Amino acid sequence: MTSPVDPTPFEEAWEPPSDDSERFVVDLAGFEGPLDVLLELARRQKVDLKQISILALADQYLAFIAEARHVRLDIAADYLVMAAWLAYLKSRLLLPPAEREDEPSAEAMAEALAARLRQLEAMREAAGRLMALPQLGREVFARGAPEGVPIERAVRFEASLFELLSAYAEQKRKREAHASLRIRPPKVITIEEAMMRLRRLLPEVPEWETLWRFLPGGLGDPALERSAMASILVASLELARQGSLQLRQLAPFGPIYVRRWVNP
Amino acid sequence: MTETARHRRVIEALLFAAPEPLDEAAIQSRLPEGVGARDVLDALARDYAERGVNLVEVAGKWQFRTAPDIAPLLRLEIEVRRKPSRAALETLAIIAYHQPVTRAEIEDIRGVSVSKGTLDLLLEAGWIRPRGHREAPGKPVLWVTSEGFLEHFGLGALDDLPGVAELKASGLLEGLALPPSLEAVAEDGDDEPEDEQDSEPVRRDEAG
Amino acid sequence: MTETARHRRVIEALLFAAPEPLDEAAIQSRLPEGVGARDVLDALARDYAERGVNLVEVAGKWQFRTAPDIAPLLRLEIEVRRKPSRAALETLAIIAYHQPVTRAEIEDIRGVSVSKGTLDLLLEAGWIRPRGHREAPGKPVLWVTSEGFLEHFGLGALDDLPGVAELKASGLLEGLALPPSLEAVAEDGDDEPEDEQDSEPVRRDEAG
Repeated sequence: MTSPVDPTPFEEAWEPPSDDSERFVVDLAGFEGPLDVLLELARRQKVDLKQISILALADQYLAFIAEARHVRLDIAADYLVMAAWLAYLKSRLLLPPAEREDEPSAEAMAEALAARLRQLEAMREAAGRLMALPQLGREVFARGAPEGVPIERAVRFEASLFELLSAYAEQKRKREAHASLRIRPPKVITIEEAMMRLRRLLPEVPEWETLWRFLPGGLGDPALERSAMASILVASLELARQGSLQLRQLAPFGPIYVRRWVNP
Repeated sequence: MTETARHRRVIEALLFAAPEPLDEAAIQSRLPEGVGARDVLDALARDYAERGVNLVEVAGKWQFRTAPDIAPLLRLEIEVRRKPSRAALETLAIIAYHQPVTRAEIEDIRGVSVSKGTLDLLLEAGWIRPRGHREAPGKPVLWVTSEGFLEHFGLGALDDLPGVAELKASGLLEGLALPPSLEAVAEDGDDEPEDEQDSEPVRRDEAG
Repeated sequence: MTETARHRRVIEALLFAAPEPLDEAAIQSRLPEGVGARDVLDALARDYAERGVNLVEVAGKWQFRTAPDIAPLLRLEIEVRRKPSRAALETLAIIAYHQPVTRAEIEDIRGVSVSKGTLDLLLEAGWIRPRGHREAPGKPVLWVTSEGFLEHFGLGALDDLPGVAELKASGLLEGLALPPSLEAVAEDGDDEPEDEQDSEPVRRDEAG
């Protein structure tokens, strides 16, 4: 037998996959793939697939492919892959079993192939039986001109408790969102408050004292503290203008000193 | 089976499957010579005389038709499940929590007008019912939830509705977080109710 | 006329008039309480068993259809439809008997790639539909037969597929037999005949 596993023709036979995948399928004179060929060969043996000799089948397949390649070289790769596999299986079946653990035994491989063939054959028969059923529009017919039946829809409303509660919560939330908002007046120390504080404390301060000592203590909030500083400065300027106190600063950005008005 | 019965079966099937009424000539063409179409048709018409379907001749053509006395009974009921609209659910929730409550009161709470369709839908669903009138000008109807409401939502009693505190605890009622410089002003109530976009909740549902 | 005959007439008319097969629930909705739809349907099916039109159960629903044995006499009326290809028929059978099944699994059984056209044809005929994905790399689509398949082939349910019980009993529908492992050849090293792609014919289709 000429070796069908000669690598060179395989490369010739290899075609890149194309969009038209049917082309690979119907290549071999109407056969649909290597399993189809094997099944047909098995059928010619006229024995039950359960008793089929895979060895004989392999021989027939290899011969069949070899012949097919005489006719045309561009045999679809599927068929050649199967040929290679069968040649390999055949050699394993004929040679004494090698000690190999990484691979199923030759008998198991042969049985797997036989099982595949049985499975395909079963589906083929099933397809036949399916098509033998009377089909609607071919063998049997439904009424040609049905009058039709008016359909009434009874609506049944459904909602979960969760949806109900969410709806309630949502509308409450919506109302809050829709409510008008107003800007909260910021907390500040007013200039009036600062002036009152300075007036109250100044009589007890005859000598120069830093202005910041008149800040109210324990304000905490830095924003409030800043407003107190601003107000006390403005208040001190106002009181100086009125002649109630004197101010002095020894250097730019230096501390500001204050004392009760003393006639020079 | 007799020859006659066999012919009858074929013509029966033919008339049944035909998309249009068939005239005698068409039927005769399916019968062997010597068998009269008229005889077969008459026999078939007799077979079907008492049934729910009759074989009738109209304008010289033959066809099966449902018996005229049954026609009014021919309809199918199909149950369609549908979700109530958002507006309907909100209205239902307000009735559940504030009952008994008038429509005007529901509108006050929702801040939008409540369409008649919304209340109709809730009535149809069997979740609310009217119960008496408020002693006020116009004697407005008071709405309460029905037995059907408790059943549908799996509540033993109205007390089983979670309270507002529970809703808050479950996170359902979390208000909007306002910045500290802003505060909500309590509404005096009669802000003009914006016209409800969802005044036809049922329609909306169908569109969806 | 007895009550029973009356019910039978209504259901008979309903089934005649309906353009689609009707399920038992629809039929039950037209019967008073205490009258079982199944009983009425069984009685009707018996009435029509010998006639040119039969009452049959397809896809769990009920419909009047012409008797299959009359087919040769009705054939003239048929518009000739193209018979599906062998590939399409085998693919359909594999989906019907092995469902749910992925395209790769169909290819494993047939030993050739399944062209997109084949599945498209079956989809277009309304005989198959995708249903979910196999939890496997690539999440391949799972194919099952549709109601239209049962209706077209006059099957009441999937259990009525011809020979399905025997096939199940023989184990031919259980898990797929392993395809011959082609890597075994490649592993041998010295005469590596095929390209990487060749060893997985399943892939080829997807590449195209």
